[in-house]
Amino acid sequence: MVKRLSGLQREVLHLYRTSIRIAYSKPVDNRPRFFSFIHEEFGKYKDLSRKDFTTIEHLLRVGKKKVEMYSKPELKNIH
Amino acid sequence: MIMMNRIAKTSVLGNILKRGLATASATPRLKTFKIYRWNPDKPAEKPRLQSYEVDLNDCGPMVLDALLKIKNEQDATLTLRRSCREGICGSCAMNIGGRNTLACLCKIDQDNSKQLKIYPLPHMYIVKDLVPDLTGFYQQYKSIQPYLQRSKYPDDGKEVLQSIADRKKLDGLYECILCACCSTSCPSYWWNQEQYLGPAVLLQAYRWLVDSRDEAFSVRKSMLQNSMSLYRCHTIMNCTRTCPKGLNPGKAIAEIKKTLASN
Amino acid sequence: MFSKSLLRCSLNRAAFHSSSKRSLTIPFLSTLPQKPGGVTGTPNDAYVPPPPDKLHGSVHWDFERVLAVAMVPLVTLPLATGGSFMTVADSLLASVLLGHVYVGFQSCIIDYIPKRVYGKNFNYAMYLLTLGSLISAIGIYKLETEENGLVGVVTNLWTSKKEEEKQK
Amino acid sequence: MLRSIFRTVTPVVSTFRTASSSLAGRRICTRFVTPVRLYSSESVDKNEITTRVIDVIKAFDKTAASKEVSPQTAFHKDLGLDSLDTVELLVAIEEEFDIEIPDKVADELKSVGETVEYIASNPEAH
Repeated sequence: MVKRLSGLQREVLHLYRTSIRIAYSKPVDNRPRFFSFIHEEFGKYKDLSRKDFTTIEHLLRVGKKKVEMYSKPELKNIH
Repeated sequence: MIMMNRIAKTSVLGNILKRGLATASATPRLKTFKIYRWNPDKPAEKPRLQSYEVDLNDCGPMVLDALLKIKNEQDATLTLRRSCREGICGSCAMNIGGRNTLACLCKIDQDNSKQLKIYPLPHMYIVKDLVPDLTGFYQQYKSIQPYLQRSKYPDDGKEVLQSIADRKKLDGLYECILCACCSTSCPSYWWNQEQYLGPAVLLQAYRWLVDSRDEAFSVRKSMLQNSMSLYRCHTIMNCTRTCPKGLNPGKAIAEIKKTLASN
Repeated sequence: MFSKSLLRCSLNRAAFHSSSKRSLTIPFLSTLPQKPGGVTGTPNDAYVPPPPDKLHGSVHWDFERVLAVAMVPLVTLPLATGGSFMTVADSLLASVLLGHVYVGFQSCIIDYIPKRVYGKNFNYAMYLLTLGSLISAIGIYKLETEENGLVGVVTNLWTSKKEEEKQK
Repeated sequence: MLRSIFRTVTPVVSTFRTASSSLAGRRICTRFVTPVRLYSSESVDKNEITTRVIDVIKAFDKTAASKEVSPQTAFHKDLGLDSLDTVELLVAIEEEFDIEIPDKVADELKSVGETVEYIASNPEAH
């Protein structure tokens, strides 16, 4: 049952973890918005093939840049 | 006199008519352009080459004209950078027919039996279609401090003077428009673009190094003193060969190496 | 050559373009995580070059050139004299050639197994190169003291081939 | 939405639980008065950790609330969480105990018991 995660999968999980942590760093009232935004963003590509490395890598790159942007403390809410 | 005038008029009119008819009746010369397409909004779709047919009779002479014609008339989603359309802004740098050049300075090969392939600058991350991400390139340009540095400026508040001979040294350097054609054609830059500065930026580094008005040369020299920034140049000379402005970055890099070697 | 290499690259383009550097790295060597998109920050953040180090900068380059220039007379002399060559000059040729090859391989390693991407593997490659060079140095010593030198070996190869042909 | 409400409620709930689970009365009093963060030096009791972890899990959107959660419960097998949900749940637990579980450890945590075990071994948890 215990499947070893591939490097890329671990990177995706890491990205998800950092984004959730960033959501927790925002004001309590606005957190649900951040959560649903994260769920939506990751949910978009749920059906992506595990072997589609180039796309996953691209999405990771874009994701990291977005995380960088959303992690700024001045950013308190999204709609 | 009147007769003469009339004859001249009719012949001119006839000429215009004839030419107009000729262009209208001539068979369209359709040339196929194969253009690299990739849409970041649909990342699961792989990049592809899309074919467009353009009538050369009804199109300007340069590749940029054809690209804009395609964008205007056939496919508005085609994305490219362009600004001045006369080779001075460096926005429309792309890989046309296997050569990095400016689309606005590259003539279309009038042989319409051949296809023309257009790609973005090689080995760069792509933003969309023909638009590469040049962030790293600009960061490197900033790192060489491309501005005049000196402790004293003339008391009269006018320009810093230099001799004609000193000014001559800047010819072939100051014309660079930073289009990134040379850097992205350099194999060394392909492998190590995070650390190797690349021909365009090194040409600029040399431009400030030889400027007689600049006083920061020791700082400028010492920041190139490592194995990555400058010495990844192996005089492959793709840079000089591809430069759309006819400059010689390869020579500038060699000159930097000479100045560094002799101190 | 240039247009060819570019053409080849453009043919491969579809395969690697939106992929990261991973498809361009050596498959069996482990790599370090890279910056997303090759850069961090905006175009207004200047790139920070490595600290100045003359030994790896201009001094290294001078050394390369000196070795390369020294090769010219050392190679032309035995060619001109037709094989008879002093031991001193011969050992000089062998060691300068070794240095030249060492510097060349070093450049290849910095280019293709950069520390930025491969981390430890870069060091291992350098150790391997140094080890190989040391073994070669011992080989050169033996060649010069016990046999008739580098030029001698080359002349032997040359003549023995000719003899074989004659025998045929 | 529901979750965030739950989250604000949990500290109170957990303090009541500890009260019922026969802990020193004095400690509970201080807990009511002072914010939770203050006594980081004391290591937290394992039973208490378990109850608090289970509370977080119950508050989590995607778990079937009706299901019984015990230390033996596995995130994937029993709760039907996928890998992303597990990550989210672990971050929620991190928030609850004010710690940061390193990636390597977090990827290996598969059940409630293992998580409690890790938190108990972490001196910074409170």
